[in-house]
Amino acid sequence: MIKIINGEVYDPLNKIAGEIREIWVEGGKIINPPTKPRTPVEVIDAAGMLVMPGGVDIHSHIAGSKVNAGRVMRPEVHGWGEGRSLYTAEETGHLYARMGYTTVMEAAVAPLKARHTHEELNHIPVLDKGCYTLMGNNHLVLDCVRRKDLNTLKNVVAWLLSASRGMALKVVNAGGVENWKRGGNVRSLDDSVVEWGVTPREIITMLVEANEALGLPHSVHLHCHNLGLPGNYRSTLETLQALEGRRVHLTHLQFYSYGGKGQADFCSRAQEVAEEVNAQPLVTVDVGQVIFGDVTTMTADAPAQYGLYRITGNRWISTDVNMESGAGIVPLAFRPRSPVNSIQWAVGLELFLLIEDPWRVFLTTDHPNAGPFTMYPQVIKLLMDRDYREEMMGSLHPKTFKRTTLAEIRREYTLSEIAVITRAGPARALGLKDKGHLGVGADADIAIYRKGNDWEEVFSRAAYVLKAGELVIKDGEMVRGTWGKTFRVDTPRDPRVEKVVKDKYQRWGTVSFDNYGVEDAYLPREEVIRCR
Amino acid sequence: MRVMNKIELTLKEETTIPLEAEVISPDLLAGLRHQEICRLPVYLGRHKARLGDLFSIKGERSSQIYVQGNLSRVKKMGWGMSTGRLCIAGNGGMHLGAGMTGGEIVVDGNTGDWLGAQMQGGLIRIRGSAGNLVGAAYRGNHTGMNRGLIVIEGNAGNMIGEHMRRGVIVVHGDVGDFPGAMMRGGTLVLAGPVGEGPGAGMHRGTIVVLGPCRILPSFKYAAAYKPVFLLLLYRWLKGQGVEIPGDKVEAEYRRYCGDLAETGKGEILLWHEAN
Amino acid sequence: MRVNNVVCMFCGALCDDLELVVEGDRITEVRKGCAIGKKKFLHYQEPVLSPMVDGKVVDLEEAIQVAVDILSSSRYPLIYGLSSTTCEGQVAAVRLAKAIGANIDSTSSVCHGPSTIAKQIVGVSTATLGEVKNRADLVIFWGCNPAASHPRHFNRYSVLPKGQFIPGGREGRRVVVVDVRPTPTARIADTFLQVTPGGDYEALSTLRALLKKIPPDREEVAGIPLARWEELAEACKAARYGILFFGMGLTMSRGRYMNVVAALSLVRDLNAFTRFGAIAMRGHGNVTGSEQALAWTTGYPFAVNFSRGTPRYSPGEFTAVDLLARGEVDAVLVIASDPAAHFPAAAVRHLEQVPVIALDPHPTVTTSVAKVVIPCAVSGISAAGTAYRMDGVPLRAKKVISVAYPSDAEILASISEGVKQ
Amino acid sequence: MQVNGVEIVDTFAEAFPMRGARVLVTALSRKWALEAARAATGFATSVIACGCEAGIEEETGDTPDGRPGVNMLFFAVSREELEKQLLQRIGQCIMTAPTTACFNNLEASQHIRVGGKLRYFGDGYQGSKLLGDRRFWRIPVMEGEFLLEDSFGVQKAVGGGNILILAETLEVALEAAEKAVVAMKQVKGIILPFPGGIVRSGSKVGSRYRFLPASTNTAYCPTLRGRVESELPPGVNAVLEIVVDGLELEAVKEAMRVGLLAACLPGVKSISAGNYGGSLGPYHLHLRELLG
Repeated sequence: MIKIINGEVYDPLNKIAGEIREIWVEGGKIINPPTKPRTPVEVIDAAGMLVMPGGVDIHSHIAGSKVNAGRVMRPEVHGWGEGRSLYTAEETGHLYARMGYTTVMEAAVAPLKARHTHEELNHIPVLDKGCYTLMGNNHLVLDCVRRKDLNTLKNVVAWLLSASRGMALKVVNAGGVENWKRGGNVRSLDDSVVEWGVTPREIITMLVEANEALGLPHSVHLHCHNLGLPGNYRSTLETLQALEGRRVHLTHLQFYSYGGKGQADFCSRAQEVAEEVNAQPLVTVDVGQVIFGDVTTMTADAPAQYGLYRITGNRWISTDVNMESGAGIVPLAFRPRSPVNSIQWAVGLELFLLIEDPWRVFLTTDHPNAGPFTMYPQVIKLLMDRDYREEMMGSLHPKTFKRTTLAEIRREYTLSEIAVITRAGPARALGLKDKGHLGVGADADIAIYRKGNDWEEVFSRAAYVLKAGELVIKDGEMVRGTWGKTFRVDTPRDPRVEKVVKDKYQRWGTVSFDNYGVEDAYLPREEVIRCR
Repeated sequence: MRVMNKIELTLKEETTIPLEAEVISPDLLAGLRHQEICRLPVYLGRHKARLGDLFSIKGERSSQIYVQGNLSRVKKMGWGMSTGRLCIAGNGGMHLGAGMTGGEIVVDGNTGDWLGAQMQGGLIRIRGSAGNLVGAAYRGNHTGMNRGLIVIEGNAGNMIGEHMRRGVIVVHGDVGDFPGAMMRGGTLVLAGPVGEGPGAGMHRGTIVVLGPCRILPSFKYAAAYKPVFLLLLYRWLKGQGVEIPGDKVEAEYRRYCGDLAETGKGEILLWHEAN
Repeated sequence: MRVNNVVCMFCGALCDDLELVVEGDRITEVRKGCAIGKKKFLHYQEPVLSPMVDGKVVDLEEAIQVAVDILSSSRYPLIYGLSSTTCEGQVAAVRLAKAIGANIDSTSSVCHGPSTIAKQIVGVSTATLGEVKNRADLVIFWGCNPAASHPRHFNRYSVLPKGQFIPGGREGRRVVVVDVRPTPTARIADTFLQVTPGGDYEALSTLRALLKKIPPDREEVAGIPLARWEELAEACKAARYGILFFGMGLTMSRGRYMNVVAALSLVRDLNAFTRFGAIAMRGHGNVTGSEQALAWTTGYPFAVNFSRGTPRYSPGEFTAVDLLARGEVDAVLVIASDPAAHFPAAAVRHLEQVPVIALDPHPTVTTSVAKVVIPCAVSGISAAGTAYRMDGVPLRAKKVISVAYPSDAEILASISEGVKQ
Repeated sequence: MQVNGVEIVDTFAEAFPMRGARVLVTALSRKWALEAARAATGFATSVIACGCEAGIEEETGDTPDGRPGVNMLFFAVSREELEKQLLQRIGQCIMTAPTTACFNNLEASQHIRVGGKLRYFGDGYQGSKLLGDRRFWRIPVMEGEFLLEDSFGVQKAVGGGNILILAETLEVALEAAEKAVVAMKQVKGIILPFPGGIVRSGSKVGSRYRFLPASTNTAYCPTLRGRVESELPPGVNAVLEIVVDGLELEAVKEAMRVGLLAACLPGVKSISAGNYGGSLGPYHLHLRELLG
């Protein structure tokens, strides 16, 4: 039994903002203060410290085939020294934990390679995790969309989530990756997907309908088309309008809020995008904040990555995954002296600051795409400390401030708002009821930070981190290795869907249908979220 | 206190287990007293040891370092050095002078792979032969040697100057396959016979070939001429103590452009009598 | 009892549709597998080895203890092999390597290590084998011979199957084979180009120049008339979806990783015209998995050294063949491979001089020179676990029968425990 | 004060700061190095209308490529102007001349980029080479390659050193000036920018025309004696001037000194120097002190 005393507690879900509260922990959960403790009480004195729920990352690339392919391709960035952007499974767990993060979602998994993702997730210490199943280019999905068969689609989604042991439904460049396998892409919601006669609009809207009909805890996690292209704010707005106010999560929105036609007139349209998000109360987003330095871009949006390779001439990995998906990896450097890069940096901050409801905008860097997750504390400082923000703006390309509104924004985040965008908000959006807060019954994932003047320092190394009630980090150092659990959803489905699926896999797949789904052996510590 | 003008290190016992001794570098030793030098950490296989355990050491506080013994298993000497002089009486191991930015390394014998890898300045002179990947980039990097001069009086292995960006490498003896592979710039002077595929995948840079060699099909013959640049280069080399035989100085060279599978901005200058 | 959909871990094609008939602890029948797979399932199902130290039979605990002693007193140990074990075994090997500050390397260093180095220079455009089946209308086999090494490859993935967008199957594809000799694979080719030994780099680089419309000034490249290379370059550009399978004919011949750099660059360049991918024809059952497991545990794919605590990567320096040939290591733990049979003479000589611990289910040349022999269960027969197909698709290999000996993973965990004490 | 019976006027030459560069041109033969050098330093007598003042300093065998070479000095009023002039002159006169190469031959803390800009003539086919700390460009041309150093050292220099030879006759004045030129050319680090080193049309600051900033030096024009306030002693019927620019003040002084001594021939009445009353330049080179 552990008692945390004297700390300033920030628990936005329970409307606690900086009050000194006691928190009691037993059996991995937060409990009511006992009248008479049955077991010895370990006391953590958090005087002069901030007590928050453990951090929850809604979108990061930490495990699986493309993360590993990135590691293999770039031996130069995970040695020692500057510019690290890729970590081993073990480092991933430790580095997240020392920042007080305890739950992280791997954001893209092709079902065919889901076994790989789970195998790696099992080697990440401390963290609870889950993964999102890619469906926007899946042939089973495209087939249902073509036939406008929502009922089968629901069952297919449920089956894919089960087979891949996924946590949520992910869509990446719906239809675009399928077209890429013929050398193309999609540029608008109404472009045609070759051979299928469907459009991205139909794929996205039907998948959102299916997701909601199934009552999945998280909304569709949507990576739109035209990633990173000038002028793409139009397709972002178009996508939001097409969904007519339904629940959806737009991921790394920063990469979709650009104006202009090319490099020369590249500019921010974060204001328009933020307004649309503000107007649609069921929409949540994460930002994908750019961090200056060396990164490794990796996404299932394979055609976008080919474009990036053509621009940079850097190494390029592309993998087509049959019937399901693709992936691309390209190393990249974000430079403060580059006008485009510094505008991208500013766009991310604009979104944070212009989207009014912190419960709907979450802190991510789309690790390791826009920056490594280890830089979250710097982003927190940028949001909380306007002087620091302006100091950093001073080092950027001067064009940045003519083409963004960042310089005019005075808002600073409060600690409560930071607690929302880094834990309470993502947990709520994921439907993780026991995460992101410190109410009785919540998982005892608790981050305790020593107060200080420099917010980056404060959030870089937690003074204490409890994971499932166990002390894992003390003064920023690992004191105990633990293994977290894997979340997955389970939703009822018509058993007849298996026949449909099996038939397709036997014809067009290359592994036996029985060997396709991820076995229970790969989820030794799972928590199943049951729907309906 | 008597200040000696050099530090002498003698390997006590030859080792088959690799010894990693990046501390043998003028930058570090120049400021240290004898006792401190003896206590510097080295790694013998998986065990940490002290420099004094493996070497008998004379002298202190000097940037002139003399190392003796068969050091072919001693890796990383002169790693990143920026100043001073490191003389090796014998063979040197892998990664010698890798990443160095200045100063001079002289080796009487042979050295291992990765000599002067990612070097950024200074001079390395090898009386014997060197291994593979001289002046190359470490895996995953796209910039190898980026300034400085490496002179090898004996032979050199495969892939010398791989991903080289700037600087000059001169090899008097034979070289192995793919010298100047994926070069981004800089100059290789190969005085002896050359293995397969010189300049494979090169983007820019110059490979001067004085011995026999086969040119890849993705290089195209341009012209026979007397490049003024070579006169300049050879004279500059002479100033660094590197002699190129007179018949190759005032001579005609055949220029091949390549690698045309890449940008085609590189060149091989082949001495007209070489083939 | 029948067991269906069994994964065959004997080659990188990882066929997963085998049907076994198991009677008690014996496999009595194998259906659907190729001849090699069938033979191996029947032949290797039980270890014929006993735990041995210095040629004398001992009990398992003693063999493990001697292994622990050797590794504990070693100053520069090497852990090598990994390609025929499961990822669980590979991860356990990495844990041991970390615990004892060892070098760890896989058979990649004598097969597709150069391919990985090339990936680190160029990247790679690739695809799963299902894309080959469903889309590839041009299939090139370069320096590989799946007809002999991956007997069901043609059937399941690359040549014969009817694909989603290749309804005609074999008729819908053009098959090109490039090799230095007319292999059995060449016999099924529509076009066979017999290149001169050592001519691969020239040929690939010529194709790249041809894509840029810069024909070389010669009539023949690598022993083939230029016109035929021109024809191949045009065919590549005209394909809807092309695939280049490459094997040890590229990676282990003169030029090594430069050959693969040229191949991967060619494939990358072709994406300016059409879609094109490359797939390394990985040989051993889970050699792909060794690259994966090492990458997520150490960050590096092979040739990793832990002698200073943190993992370091340097092919040529920490690769098994080189460590042995230079005579640097003083103890070797071999898992699921047979270096004494396959390594160059200089490396084998050193292997014979240092204490070798061999984990293997069956006798090999290596077990015959080993000081300590520890028999283990056979991955994919008597031990379950993950294996990665040559295209990176992971599958779960089954345990279909029980044997007396533990899996590689369990033995390695015991040794790790031992050295920690 | 007199030298060989020639009066040395107690006055001073008023020199002013310029920016100078030393450029070395080499070629296959002496002939082509000289051709190129002459062209590059042509039409460079006065910054008033030529943009720069330039001349051949010396021929040399000590060149980076071992071929015959010619050192040239270039002087302009600012670094920017010097850069413009070098770009034009090297581009038009040296790059164009067969077999030449062109090197910086002045160690200095400041540099101007010449090769770094002229390289674009190579239309993307140029290549750069770094040897030690020096960067060179190889620009493909029809006869092979033009090798050109990336940047050239620039230092503060001195322009406008001069002597005026006041003689009884034009013949004497010319002979004295020619002798002075021969002597002065032995000094390193200077050039005499005018044709043959000699200028007859000395100038003063200003004119009666608004558009003209300089005009003929009326005080020294013998034909105007009587119409203007003349500086010419009686018996002087011809005046010639030698202008000297140098990289260092000392070299200018030395050149003036040897020139002055060599010019003291019979028939020369006096040696003077041009100045503007001390208001234009910071360097006052007193003739008598030079001999001092």
